[in-house]
Amino acid sequence: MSEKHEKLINKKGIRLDGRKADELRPLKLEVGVIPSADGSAYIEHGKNKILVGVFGPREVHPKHLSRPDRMVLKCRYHMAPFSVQERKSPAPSRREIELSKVIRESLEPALFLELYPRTGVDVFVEVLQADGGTRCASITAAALALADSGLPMRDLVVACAAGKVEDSIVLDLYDAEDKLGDADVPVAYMPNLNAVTLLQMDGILSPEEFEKAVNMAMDGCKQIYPLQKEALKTKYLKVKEETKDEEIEE
Amino acid sequence: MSEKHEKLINKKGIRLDGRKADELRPLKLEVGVIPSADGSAYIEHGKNKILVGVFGPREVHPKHLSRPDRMVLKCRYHMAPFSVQERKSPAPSRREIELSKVIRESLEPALFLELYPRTGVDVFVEVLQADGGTRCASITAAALALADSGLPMRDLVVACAAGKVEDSIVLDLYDAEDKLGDADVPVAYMPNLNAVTLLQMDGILSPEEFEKAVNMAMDGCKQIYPLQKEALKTKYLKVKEETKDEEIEE
Amino acid sequence: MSEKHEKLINKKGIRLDGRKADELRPLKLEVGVIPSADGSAYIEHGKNKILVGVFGPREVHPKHLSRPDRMVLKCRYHMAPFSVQERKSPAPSRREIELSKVIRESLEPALFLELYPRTGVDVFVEVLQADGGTRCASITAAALALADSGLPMRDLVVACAAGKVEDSIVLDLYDAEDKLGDADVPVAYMPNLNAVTLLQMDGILSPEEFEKAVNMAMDGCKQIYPLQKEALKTKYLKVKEETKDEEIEE
Amino acid sequence: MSSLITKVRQKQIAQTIDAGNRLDGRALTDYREFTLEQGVIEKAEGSARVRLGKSEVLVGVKVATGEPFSDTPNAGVMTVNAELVPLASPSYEPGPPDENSIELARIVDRGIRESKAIDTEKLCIESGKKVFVVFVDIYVLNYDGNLIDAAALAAMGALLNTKMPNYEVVDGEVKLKQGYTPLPMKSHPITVTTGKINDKLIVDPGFEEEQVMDARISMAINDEGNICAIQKGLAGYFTPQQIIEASKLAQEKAVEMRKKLKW
Amino acid sequence: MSSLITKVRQKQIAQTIDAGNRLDGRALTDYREFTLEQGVIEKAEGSARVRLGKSEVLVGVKVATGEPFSDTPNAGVMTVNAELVPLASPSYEPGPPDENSIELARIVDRGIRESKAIDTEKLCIESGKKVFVVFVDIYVLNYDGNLIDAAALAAMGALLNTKMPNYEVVDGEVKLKQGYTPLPMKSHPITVTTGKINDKLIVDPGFEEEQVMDARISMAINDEGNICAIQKGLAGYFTPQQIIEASKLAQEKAVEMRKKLKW
Amino acid sequence: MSSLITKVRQKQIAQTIDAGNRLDGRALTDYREFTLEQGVIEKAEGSARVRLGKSEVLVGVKVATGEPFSDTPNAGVMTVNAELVPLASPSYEPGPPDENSIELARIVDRGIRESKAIDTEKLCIESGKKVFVVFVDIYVLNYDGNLIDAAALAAMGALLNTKMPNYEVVDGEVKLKQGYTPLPMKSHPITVTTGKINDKLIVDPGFEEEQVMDARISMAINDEGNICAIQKGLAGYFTPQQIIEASKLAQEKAVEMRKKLKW
Repeated sequence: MSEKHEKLINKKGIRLDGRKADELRPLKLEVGVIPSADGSAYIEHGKNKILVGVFGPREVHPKHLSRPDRMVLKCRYHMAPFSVQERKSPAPSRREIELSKVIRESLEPALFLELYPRTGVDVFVEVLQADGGTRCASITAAALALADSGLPMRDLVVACAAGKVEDSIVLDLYDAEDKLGDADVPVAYMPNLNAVTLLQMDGILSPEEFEKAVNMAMDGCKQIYPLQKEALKTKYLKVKEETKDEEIEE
Repeated sequence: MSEKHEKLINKKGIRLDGRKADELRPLKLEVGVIPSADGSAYIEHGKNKILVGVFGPREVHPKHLSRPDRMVLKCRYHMAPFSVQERKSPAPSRREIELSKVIRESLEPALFLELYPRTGVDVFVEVLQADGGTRCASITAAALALADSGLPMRDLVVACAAGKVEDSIVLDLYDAEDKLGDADVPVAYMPNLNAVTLLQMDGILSPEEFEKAVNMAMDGCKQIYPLQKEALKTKYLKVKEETKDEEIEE
Repeated sequence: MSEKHEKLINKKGIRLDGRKADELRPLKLEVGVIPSADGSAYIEHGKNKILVGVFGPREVHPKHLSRPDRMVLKCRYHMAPFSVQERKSPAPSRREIELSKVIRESLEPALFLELYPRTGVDVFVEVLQADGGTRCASITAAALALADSGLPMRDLVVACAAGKVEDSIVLDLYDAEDKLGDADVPVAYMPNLNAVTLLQMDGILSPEEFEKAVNMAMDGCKQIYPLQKEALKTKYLKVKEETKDEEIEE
Repeated sequence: MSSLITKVRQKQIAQTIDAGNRLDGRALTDYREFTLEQGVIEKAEGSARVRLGKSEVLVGVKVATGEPFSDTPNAGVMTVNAELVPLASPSYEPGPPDENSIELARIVDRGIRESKAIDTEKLCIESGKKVFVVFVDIYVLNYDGNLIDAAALAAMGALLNTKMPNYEVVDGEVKLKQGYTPLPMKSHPITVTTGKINDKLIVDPGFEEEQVMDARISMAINDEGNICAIQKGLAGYFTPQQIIEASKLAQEKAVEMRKKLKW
Repeated sequence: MSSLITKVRQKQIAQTIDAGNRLDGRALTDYREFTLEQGVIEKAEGSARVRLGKSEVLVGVKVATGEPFSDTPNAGVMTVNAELVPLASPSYEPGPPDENSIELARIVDRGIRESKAIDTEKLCIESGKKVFVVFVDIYVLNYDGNLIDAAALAAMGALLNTKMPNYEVVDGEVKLKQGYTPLPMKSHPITVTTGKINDKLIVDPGFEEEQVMDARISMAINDEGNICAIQKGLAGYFTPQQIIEASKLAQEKAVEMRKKLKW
Repeated sequence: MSSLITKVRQKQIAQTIDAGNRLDGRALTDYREFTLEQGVIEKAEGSARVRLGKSEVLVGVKVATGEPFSDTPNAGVMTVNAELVPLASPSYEPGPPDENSIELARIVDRGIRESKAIDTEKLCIESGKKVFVVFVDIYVLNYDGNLIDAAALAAMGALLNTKMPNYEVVDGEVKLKQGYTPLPMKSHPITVTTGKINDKLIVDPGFEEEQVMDARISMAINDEGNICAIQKGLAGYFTPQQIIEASKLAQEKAVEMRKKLKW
C-alpha cells in the first residue's frame, strides 16, 4: 500500500487490465474435481487458481478436540510454493494461519454445526496460483466444496473484495492494485440471509468510502452467487448423465 | 566471567551501585496480582521484574504424564523478548529449559506432592526485566505464588546468590557483577527446615571461598524470608478487609 | 558421482585401499553389546562404526499407531554429529528419514509381524563413524540385534553394495569410491530365502552392468552371512560360559 | 472457550443484554475504564502497560539494526509478536503462538502499519542495506476480555514511549552515539472492538460477554477519524447495517478515548 | 494404508492378478493412459500437470539465485520437495513432510540428478559465489496409485517447460535482462514402477492394487535405455529373477512412454 | 523414572545404604572402576569413550571455522550438545533434546568453560571475524547411572585428544596446511557427583541407586583443587553441612581420579 508507479486507472476510468471500476475479473467455477475428497471445487478468479477439498463429517484427531454438542470445522488455507513470485516455504506462515482462521469463521455461519456432534469436517484450501484476492476466491470455492460434500447449508457463502485505487473505489482488486492501491476490503456474504461473515480492511478509508466499498463488494458477491449455483447444477447434471449412462450400460 | 573493566568495588568496599559487600538489593514483593490465576506473585529484586502465576491442582495434559501416587509439578521459566539487552526470541532457549528444571526442583521439597495424586500444578514464571539473579528472584516469587494458591507447604522457599567480585565475596550480584565477576553461587533455601533446595555455581572458588559464599547466600535468604511472610500477610489483610467491606455493603 | 581425480583403481585392478574388485572391506561383528537394550549389535565395516539397539516387543506410543493384527516395526537410522567430515546437525535429515524407511522395509520381510499383535519393536541405528555403505552395514547389524533380542526370524538379513568405479564393477564401495564413482547399488538379501529386501541405485548403469552389480552385491552378502552367524554363536557361547560360571559359583 | 462459564451464566448475560443492559452496569455502548502507563520496563527502548477492566497487557519495544525488505529499501522494519502468556488465563498454554495470538498480533500490526503510525522512512540508515528494526512484543498478563483494543493501545503507548539510540555511520559501520531520539511517529490509531450478542451490538466486550458473543468487529481509527484497519472475528455474522453501526460506534469511542489519552 | 479397502476387495484383487488379469481390465504389464500438460501455472518459471489414471500431480518450478555447494562451486543447485496435499486423499494429513513424501521427493530427485537431466554447470553465474537454484515442488492433487511415476513425469515435464530469466553480471551484482532462456536440459529420464502381488509382477499399480501390494520397484531409465536410479519399497521382497524382470519391464515401458511423449 | 525398578528393590537399596553399605559391595564413598579410551572415532578431530560401571559415554569433537560472539571477538567458540541416544535405555526416546539431555550438556559445558580448560583466545583466527568453533557432542550409549561424571570425563578426554588443522590466512581466506596441532588446553577439570539417599551421602551413584536418590550434587574440581562449577539436581534437598561434606568428597575423589588419569 505504498508509492504509485504507472497509472492504474486511465482517464476514462478503465483499469490496467481493461476492467471498469465495478467490474469483476473473469471467473471459472468447477465442482467435484477431486475424486478422493468428499466434496471439492476449483476456482479461477482472474489469475488466481485455487483448489478446495472437503472431508467429513468424520472422527476428530486428536480426540480431545471433538465437541459433544457440535461438529468441529477445521480449515487450512495453504499456498503452493510456486504460487507466488518468490518461492514460498511450504511451512505455514503467520499470514496463512490467520487466513485459515478467518476463512473458517466465514464459513461456519452457513453450516448447521449442531447437527453433527463429535465429528469434524476438514476444509483444505490450496492456492496454486495467487494474483490478489485469494482469501475471497478461497471462500467462494470452499462454500461450493462444502455444498458438494452434501452438508446441509443455510446459504452459500460468496466473497469478493472492493478497495480504493487512485481515489476511486473499485471492485475485485488484482495483485498490482492490491499492492499499489490505498485500501482493500475483502467481504464474505450470504446473499439470501443478508449476512456478512468476513470483513477485513487494509489501508485508509473515510467512513463514506468504507460504506461505498462494502456495498460494492456485496454487489460483487451477488454477481458471483449465480455462478456458484450454476457450477453446482452443472455437477449434478453431469452426475445424473453418468448415472443414466450406467443404467444404459446395464 | 572474564576481563575486568572499571573497578566494581571501591577502596572502601562499596560496590558500584552503592551497596556494601553483604547488602541485598531493594526488594518489593506482592501477592495475588493476577486475577485469573489460582495463585500469583510479583517481585522486583533490584531491577529484576518477575511475575509468577500458579494454576492447579488440576487435570494433567497430556494424561499419560499424570502420576497415580502424587501431584506433578510443572514449571516454565520464560523471559519476555524485551526483558534483556538484545531482543530474545520467544522460543524457549536451552538456558530457559535448564532453569525451568532447577527452579521446579527447588520448589518440590516444599510441597506435599503425595496429597494430590493424579493432579498437576503449573508454575509459570515470566521475567519481564532481567538484571542478574533472575533464577533466585523467580524462586522467591514462585514460592509466594504457590502459598497464595492455597497449597499446603512445608516452608517457603527463598533464594539469593552470593559470588566473588574482585577478590571479595559479595551478596546478591547484579548483571554487571555477574558478567565481570569471578563466580556466582545461587542458593535456594528453606530457613525453617535448614534445607538447601537449589545450588549452582559458575566461576572458580577455593573450598573456603565457596563455604563463605554459601553461608552469605543463606544469610541473604534469611533476610528475604520475613519480606515474603509480610507480603503474604498484606494480601490476607487485604482480602479480609475486602470481605469486611462486602459484609458492610450487605 | 562427478569428476575423477586420482585413479581409484590401478592397472592391476587393485583399488586405492588395496582391495581387488570383488573383495569386501574388513568386517567385525559383535552381538549383545548394549546391556540396557533387549537386543544389540555392533559392526565395523571398513571404517564404518555402527551400533544398533532393539527394544520390544513392547507397548506402542502413541497408542493409535498400534495395529490389532500385527506388530509395528519402527526404525530410526541416525548419524552422530561427529560421524562425518562436517559436523552433522543432530536433527534428522531427509536422507536419514528415507534411510530409516528403507532399512525398516528391508528388515520386515524377515520377521513374523503377525505373531505379536498390538506391540511395537524399535530398532535404533546409530552411525558413530561413516565411510560409505552405512545403510548396508546398518542392516547387517540390525538383523543381528533383532536376532539377539530373541524375536523369531525367517532368515538373517545381510546387506552389501556393489557399484561402478572407473568402468569396473566393484564390490563394497568406500566413501571416496562412492563419491567419485559412477554408480552404487546397495542390496539387502536373505540368503536362505533368496529374497532381495532392499535395492537402490544411484548413478548410471547399463542393464548388463546392473545385473552384474546386483549379482556381485549378493555374493558379498553371502560372504558376510557366515560372519553374522559366527557373531551370534560367539554371543551364545559367551552366555553359556557365564551361566556355567554362575553355576560353579553356586 | 465457551466452557469457561456455566450455561446458566451464559443465559443470564444474553438476557440482560437483550434487555439493553450489561451485568457490570454498563450501557451497551459504554467502554470500560482503562489506564495507560508508559516506561514500565526501563531496559526496553519503549514500553507501556494497559489495564482495561481487569485485562492487562504489557508491550515492550526493542530497536535493533537489520536489513530492509527488498521491495522497500528505504524503510525501517516493524514486526509485531503477541504472546498469550500462560499465567494470564487457565485456558492459555505454553508453546508456539496459536491462531489466536497470531491473529492478535496481526490485527495490532495492521492498525499501526496501515495508519502509517511510524515514519519508517526515517528509520533507514543506509538504503537497501541497513535500517532500524522495531520489535513490538505484546505480552498479555491477564485476560478479562477485549484483548485486541488493550493490545493495540499498549502497542501505541509503547511506540510513543520509544527512544532510538543516536548513531553515526563511520565507514559503513553504525556507531552508537550519546543520547536518544524519540521514534518518529506520524499517526495515532485507536482500535475499538464491537461485539454482537443476540443481535445486539455492545462495545468493549468483557471476559464473560466474550463467552457468549456471536461475532466481533475491530476497527482502527486514525487521528482524522478515518478507518485504517478492520477485522471481523468469530463464527457469527453481521448484517450490513450492523457493520455501519459498528463503524459509527468505533468513530465515537475513538474520539472519547483520544480525548482521554490526549493523543 | 491397508485399511483403505475391505478385506474382501483385497482378496478379489489378489485372485484376479493370480489369474493373470487386473480388475480395471489391464494386462499385468499394461501402463494406464496418462496426460502431460505443461505451463499450467503461468506465474511459475515452469510447471506441468500429469494425470495417470485418476492420480493427479502438479509440479511447479521456481528459479532463484543462491550459493553453490562448496564441493561443486561451478554447478547450479536443484532441490526437490514433495507434498502429499491433504485434499488428495482422506489418509493424508497436513503438517511437515512425512517419510512417504520425503521418499517420493528423493526418488524423483535421484532420477533427475543421476541422469544429469539438468546441465547444472550452465546454471553457474559466478564460480563459488552465485548460481541459479532450481526449486522443483511436487504437489500431489489426487491419489489414485503410482505417484512415483506420475511425479517423476510431471517434474521432468515442468523442467522442460522452465524458462530462466536472462541476466548480466554488473559489478558482481546480477541484473535481470529482458527475455527468457529455456533451462538447459541434457537427458530425459522416465521412471517406471513395477509392483509385486502374490508373486506376480504388475506395471503401474493403481490405488486399490497398492493396498495389497507386497513390494514395488521403481527404475528411472534414460534416453539410452540405461538405468539411472532405483528404489525398492514396501515391506516385501523380490527374488533376484524378479528384479531382472522388473528391469526389463521398465526398459520396455520407458520406450513406449518416450514415444508417446516425443522425448 | 522411579518406575524402572520395583518398590521392593527400592526399599532394599535404601536399607542397605542406611546400614552404611551398597548393594554392589562398594563403601558409600567408593567410586566405581572406569576406563577412558581416546581416539576411538578416527574421523573426528577428537574423541573419547568412558565406561563407568556399565554406563558408556562417547564424545566426539569436531572443529570448524565460524564467527566469534560479538562480546568476545578474540575468543574461539565451544558448544556442547548431549544426546541420550534411544538405544542406551528403554526410557529414552528419539526426538529433540529434553530437559535431562539439556541439563547434562550444560553441566559439562559449565565445567569446561568455567575452569577455562580450553585456551579459547588461541582459537582466534581474525579478531571479530573468524575463529575456530569446537563442537563437543556427548553421546550416551548405555545408561547405568552417573552420566554427568562419565560425560564430563569423556568430554575432557576428547578435547585432550583433539587435533586442530594447521592453517594460514591468505587474503582473508583461511587455507588449511599440512599437519595438525593439539587443541590448546589450560586446565583439567574433573566432575564428581554425590547423591543423597535417606540422608546418607554416596559417591558415584549407580543406575539402581539413582532410582531412589533424593538429590544429587555435582562439582567440577580443577587441577588446583578449586571448585569451578556446581549443579544440584532432583527434587530433594541438602543441609548446608551435607553440601560442605559433598564438596570435600568431590575434592578427594578428584585427586584419586586425577592420579589414575595422570592429568
